[in-house]
Amino acid sequence: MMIDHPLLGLRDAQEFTYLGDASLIDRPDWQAEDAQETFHDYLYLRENPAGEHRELWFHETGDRSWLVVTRNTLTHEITKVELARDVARARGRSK
Amino acid sequence: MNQINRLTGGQINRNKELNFRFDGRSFKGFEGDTLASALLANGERLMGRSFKYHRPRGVLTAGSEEPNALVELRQGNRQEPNTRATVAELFEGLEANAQNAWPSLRFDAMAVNDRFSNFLTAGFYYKTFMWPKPFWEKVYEPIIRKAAGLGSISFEEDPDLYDKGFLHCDLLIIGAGPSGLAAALTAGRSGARVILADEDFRMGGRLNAETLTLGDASGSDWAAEAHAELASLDNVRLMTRTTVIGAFDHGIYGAVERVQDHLPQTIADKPRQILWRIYSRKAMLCAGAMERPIAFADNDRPGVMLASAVRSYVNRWAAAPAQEIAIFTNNDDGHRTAADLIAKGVKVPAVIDVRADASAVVGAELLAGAEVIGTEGRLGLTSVTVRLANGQTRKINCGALAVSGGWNPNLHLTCHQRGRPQWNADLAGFVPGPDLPSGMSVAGAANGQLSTAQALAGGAMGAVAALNALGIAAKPAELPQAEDAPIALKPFWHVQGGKSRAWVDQQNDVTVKDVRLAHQENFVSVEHLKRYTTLGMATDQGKTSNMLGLAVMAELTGKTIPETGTTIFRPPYTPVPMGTMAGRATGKHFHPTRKTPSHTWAEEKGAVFTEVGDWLRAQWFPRQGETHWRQSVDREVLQTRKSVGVCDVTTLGKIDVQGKDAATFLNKVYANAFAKLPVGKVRYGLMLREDGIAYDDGTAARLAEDHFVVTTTTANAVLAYRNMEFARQCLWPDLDVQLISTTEAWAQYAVAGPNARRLLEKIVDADVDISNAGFPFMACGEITVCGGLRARLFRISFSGELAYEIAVPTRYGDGLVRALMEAGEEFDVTPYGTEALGVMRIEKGHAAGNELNGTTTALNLGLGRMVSKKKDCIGNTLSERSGLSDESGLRLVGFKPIKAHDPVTAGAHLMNASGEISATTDQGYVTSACFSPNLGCSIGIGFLKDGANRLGEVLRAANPLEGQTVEVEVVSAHFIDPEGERLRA
Amino acid sequence: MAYSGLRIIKEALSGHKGWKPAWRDPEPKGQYDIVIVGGGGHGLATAYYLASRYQTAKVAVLEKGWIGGGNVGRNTTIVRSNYLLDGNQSFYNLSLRMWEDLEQDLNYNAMVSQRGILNLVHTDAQRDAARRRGNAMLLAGDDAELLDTEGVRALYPFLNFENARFPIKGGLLHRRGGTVRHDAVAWGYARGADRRGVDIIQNCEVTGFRIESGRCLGVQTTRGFIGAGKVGVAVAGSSSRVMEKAGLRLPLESHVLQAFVSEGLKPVIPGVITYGAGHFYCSQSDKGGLVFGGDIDMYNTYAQRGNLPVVEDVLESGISLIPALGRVRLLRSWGGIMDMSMDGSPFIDRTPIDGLYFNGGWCYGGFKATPASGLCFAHLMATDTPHEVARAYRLDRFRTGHMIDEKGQGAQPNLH
Amino acid sequence: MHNLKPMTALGADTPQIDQFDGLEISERPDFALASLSIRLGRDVQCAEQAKAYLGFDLPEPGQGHLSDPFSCFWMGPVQWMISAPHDSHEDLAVALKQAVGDAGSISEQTDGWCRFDLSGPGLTAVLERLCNVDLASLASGDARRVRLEHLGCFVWCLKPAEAVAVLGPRSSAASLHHALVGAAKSAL
Repeated sequence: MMIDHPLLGLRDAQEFTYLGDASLIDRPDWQAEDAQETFHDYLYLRENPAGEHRELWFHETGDRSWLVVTRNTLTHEITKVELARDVARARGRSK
Repeated sequence: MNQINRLTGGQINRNKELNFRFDGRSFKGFEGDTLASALLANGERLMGRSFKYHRPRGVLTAGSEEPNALVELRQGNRQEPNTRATVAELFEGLEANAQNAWPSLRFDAMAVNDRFSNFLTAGFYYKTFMWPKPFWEKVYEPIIRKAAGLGSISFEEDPDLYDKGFLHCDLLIIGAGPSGLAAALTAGRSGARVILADEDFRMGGRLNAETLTLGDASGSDWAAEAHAELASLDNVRLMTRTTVIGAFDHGIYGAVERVQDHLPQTIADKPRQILWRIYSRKAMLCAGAMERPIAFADNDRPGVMLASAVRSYVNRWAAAPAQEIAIFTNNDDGHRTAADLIAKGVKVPAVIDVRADASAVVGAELLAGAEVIGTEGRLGLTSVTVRLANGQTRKINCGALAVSGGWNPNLHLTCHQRGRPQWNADLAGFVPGPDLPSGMSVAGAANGQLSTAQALAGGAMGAVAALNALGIAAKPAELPQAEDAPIALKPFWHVQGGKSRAWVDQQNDVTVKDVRLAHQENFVSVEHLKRYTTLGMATDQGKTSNMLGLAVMAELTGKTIPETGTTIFRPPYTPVPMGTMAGRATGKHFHPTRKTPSHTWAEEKGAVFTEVGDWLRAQWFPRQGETHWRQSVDREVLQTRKSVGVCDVTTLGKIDVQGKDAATFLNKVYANAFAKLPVGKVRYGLMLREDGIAYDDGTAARLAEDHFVVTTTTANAVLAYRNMEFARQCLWPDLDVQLISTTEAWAQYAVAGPNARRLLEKIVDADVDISNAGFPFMACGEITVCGGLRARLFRISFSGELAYEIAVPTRYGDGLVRALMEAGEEFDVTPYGTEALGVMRIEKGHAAGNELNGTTTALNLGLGRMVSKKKDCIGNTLSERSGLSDESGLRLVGFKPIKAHDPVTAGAHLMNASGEISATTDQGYVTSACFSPNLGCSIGIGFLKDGANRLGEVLRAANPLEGQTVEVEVVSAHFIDPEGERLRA
Repeated sequence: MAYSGLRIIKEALSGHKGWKPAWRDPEPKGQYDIVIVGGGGHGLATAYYLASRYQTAKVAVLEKGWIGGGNVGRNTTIVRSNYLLDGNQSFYNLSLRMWEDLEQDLNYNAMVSQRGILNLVHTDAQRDAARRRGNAMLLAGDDAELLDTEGVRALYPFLNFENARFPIKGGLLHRRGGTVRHDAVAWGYARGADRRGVDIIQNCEVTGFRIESGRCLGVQTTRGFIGAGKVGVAVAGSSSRVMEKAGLRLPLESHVLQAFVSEGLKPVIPGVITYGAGHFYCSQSDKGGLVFGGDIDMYNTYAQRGNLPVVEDVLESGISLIPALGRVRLLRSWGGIMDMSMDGSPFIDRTPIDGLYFNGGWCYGGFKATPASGLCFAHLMATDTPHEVARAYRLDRFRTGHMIDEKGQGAQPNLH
Repeated sequence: MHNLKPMTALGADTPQIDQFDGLEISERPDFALASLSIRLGRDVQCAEQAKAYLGFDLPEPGQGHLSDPFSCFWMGPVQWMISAPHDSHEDLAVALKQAVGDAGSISEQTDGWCRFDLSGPGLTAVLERLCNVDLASLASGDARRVRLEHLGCFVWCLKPAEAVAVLGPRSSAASLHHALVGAAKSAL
């Protein structure tokens, strides 16, 4: 597979380490009443769609960026690649 | 007997005669021959035996799709089973043997199976061999396994090298037949980066095998000219002997180049083959088509061949399969064969054409509307029996029968990403479907464009389209006049009502009868058919048989072929040596070897090394007279605890953490608190996974307000760094933190023992105060040593002794260890390896990899209090789940044998002092154990249910695996200096 | 009709006219007591045991394609019971014992071949772990032997002992482990179930569940609605897709595991061997092909195909372990979609919806579990109580922190 | 001056040089390295201070800069590797830190890496047997992080199509060197 790195262009997926569902960015609030429940769902009940999937890849033997890759799990077609840090900020993870 | 069937002409070099041996007999051939063509030229039709019935077999094809002519090529450690004689290039001294035949190819005892074929029908083995029960493994299976299989291996290590490589191009063209060459000329002239790959050693594809002309040149001459022009363009890379084996995601193709298989001897340091990974922006599949056979009674005799193969042998290799060759066809292609044979002076006794309206053939008798219903000849064809249109039968003498059942496009690579082919009625075959791998287009015969003119045009236009899509201007190469015959074919698959078996899959001995039985037993889905009968499962992957099988099944179900199913293919296109897929990363070079800064010095000292991940670390340093490793290790431990020892701990991961939020950040990735760690201090830290399980521990040293150096375990250096980057980029993206690994940049040594300080005082520069007051336990600092060299000093201890870790830039690591040893002489300093390190940490009750095994929590490790509940950190929430916070759960404790000489063994399971020893009574397990020279007995640490409350209890450590059960006392895991006075000394 | 050597002779002499279909192709009925979704090994086994051991009258197996086309038809055929943790031991112990009696039970030769499985160790820490595992196996009533280097050499003299990056320091031998002819397992169970009245319905895809007031009443399919007292889902890699139709999310991901077969060879590998320093395990089929595999491709996928890096990784390991295979040719590769769970262990459990049951999360260990999985799932559905050896396989175990994590990798499915 | 003798990554006193028909592979211990990362929100200030010290702008992603005494290549988002002659700049990290102050984070990387320079007409043929970098696409100074011999290495273009520096993890220098030499023997 080839991943179109936002900064470096097409890179071989072999340079990356796969983590999975991009919703792992949305780490819950540890002080919430139902923290155990929300952390359970956050960690264990991940998206596993047959189709478009937003997922985290780490450019480990590359520039060490975490990326959010939108990829179709039926065809492997990649339609979008973002820097995970930007996504995290967009999802309100800034301090 | 020398090349009795060699004809005139052909693309062989008659000035270069080559000697070779097959099945123990000597022959001669010419440069440019394949093993198959040379054998045919010598009048040899028998080349192999079939898998199941051991039927005599000759070549069916002239290419890589060959199911029958499989041989063992070369000898000794280069012996190569299942090599297709049809693609093995002849070289001087080539030696090949028949396989799956005993005692000899001509007389094969196992051919007796053929007599019992009626009992050995499809899937018979599923219905028997069940009684008596033990007999399957003991009797039946060994016999079956011995009989099964094809070639054999030498069991010696393959001496050859295999390379990997990476290529980049705008357009990859797969196949150098008419369409591929036209595409390459078009793209090459446009200036695009082009790769043209073909599995043959001569480019041109069918152009080399046919007598067709392109313009006023012969097909092969035109191909040679095209090749020459392409070779002159440096934007075009020509790759002959290169098979594109697979189409992978996003334009990546795998290709195998056979660099030296055609050479008598391999050249030193050069690879036998190269696995290329080709990164293409666009790709064109121009792989042509394969002719398919027709099934009829005894259609598997040596001499029964595909018509196109007969033309290849006669035209390209000037080798006649026989003196008299009859033809059996359902299309005009068969007639072309007759013309070529006659032109070469080969006698054609008859053209048997199933089409009643077939047009006459010049120079040969046409039997229109006739069918072949049988063949004769034990080791080779002598005659065929024909049922004429009028129902009469006639015997026709011939040494070969050229069979043409139509053509199947070579669409294999279009299926590698699960693309589905489409039915094309004109060809009565499958053509590539719409769901091609992204970036791929198909041209020429592979796309159902069977005439030469169509192939040329398809290639040129295809290249233009592909390049234009890339924004590269291109215009189609001007193309010569070429044959443009329409497809004239009557779908015809197998001759009905033949008396004996008609073969569908020749290698696996699957006959029409077997397909019938599969249907009768409801194995009608194509996949069931394949799996039940093994149709298409042979080394040719059904290239010549799948369609036929489908067609027969379709007849039986009354459905159309496309309704019955499609044939879909998976990589590799043709079988690939496992060594080629492995490349160079094998043996000693399977993984890179990481050496510590003291490696050279340790070698001088005669150290014994051990693998720790990819690192090589000194395990112990034997001294004169020490005959057993325990002597060395015990000495290293005792000497260190008595005086001082030095150990290379460079392998620990080191991560530089900087930024004004560095402390806040560490507070989140460590379970324990770091915010208030003063500058100049080190703190032990425990890292949890988000699921609350402890996964790594180490230290963090605060060199400045905004600068920490974090250490991880050797094993988790990469993982911890990755997780910290995840936390930094994805969880807390606006903390001011910067990370970078410095593991390799610093050589780090532990200096441990009562005399550690006195030793170091001789190394660190005068202005550095390392007195207990000036540099107390858990202090750290950036200092200078040996007269001004920048260094880092940490007062931390894994051994439990007064200890420091000292780091200098790696290039000085060798110098430093020598300096430490020299300075330590007066204290009788000892280097110690990983064994002594392990012993001392077990004596001290420190957890390591065996304890941090991915299933244990801080609570289990006895570090429950470390997990701060006052802050958010990775893992703390889920660590509180009931299943992980059981107060009477596993706890880390120590074990001492009741009988001093009993061994405590890692991996033993803990059982109560009395009662049953079983999984249900399991109390825990020993994780680490060693002989403690300080306690004079074997000790261990491990996890015990409610361990904290069971100190003093006597248990049994059960190790049935090695037949030992020993009584142990539960003790604190801190065997030595539990109050930690030594490390603060 | 019963299969036997005599029968074969009789048929051979009478033109094989007597062989009956191995299973019927019935039209789906409107209502069944129990409907099993998924005609793979586990689904067919469940149906077989429901009919043979739990006397369930009306059972149907619904398969979207052809039976045995899932992982039971695309695996490396290994059976074993070499587990470490409580939750798994007794289950796989039962499964292996069931394999040992399977052929006589089914009257179908699935070629259960206990050729022995050898897990190599290359470091002291690996040996410690192997010892703990081996002892766990013995304590649970399975077999295990700890071999040293010479013990390994005696069994596999052609391994790389001299020139290895990671020397072989021994291995854990599990003699009762081995291989089984995978397709035959599906066919044997299908035939056995069919003979006991189970309707096996191929080309029948489940498109939805009819759920009313918290109870599952049946399934919508491409061949119409089929009512059921109880519905059991055993669809491996498709688990998330199917259960999603019932509004359920599962703690698992779908990943592709590639497997490989070489050209046919005269006998090379006597048993099953797994490399401890890389991703490679290998056995040899009765037909002569080396059957081998390694690690999954690491990314979520439903495409039954993999990519080059994993192939290269597997072969690097393979040739490093067995240098004599260098000139042997890789013939074919394929991919199966694995239902990789969050702790590497499976689920056999009720769901929050009455009458809807789930069997999945088998990762790439589903094949060896087939008999016990079928029996335990049948037991659960027939009695509404978990089978005693499958109690730990609960869907809610992550809520309570009762993971069954043999590899200690945590909530990272692609690492199990 | 301290009294410790340095050792090359290949474990010798002097750097290794290998000659092939069309390629020279030379070990280069004579460079000091330091990483520079811009602190959060300090981009402008840090870039300016770095430029003041280095004499050139910090390069764009994937690119680099070659000059005397300082050269540089982009390593990752807001992170660069700075290189300078070891003899004159052994304390590069310290000097850089003084230059950028608290606007940037500096880490000494000198001995984290071993460096082999490959130069000669045979470069393309050798490199294509080693890693997936498309040499034709590299301009002077460009750097790519690649997998080479299973190692994360930088391929740093010193002269388009003719010369590159390969930086790999120092502890694996022998393995990396073996791979480079093996590829050269194989391809040339």
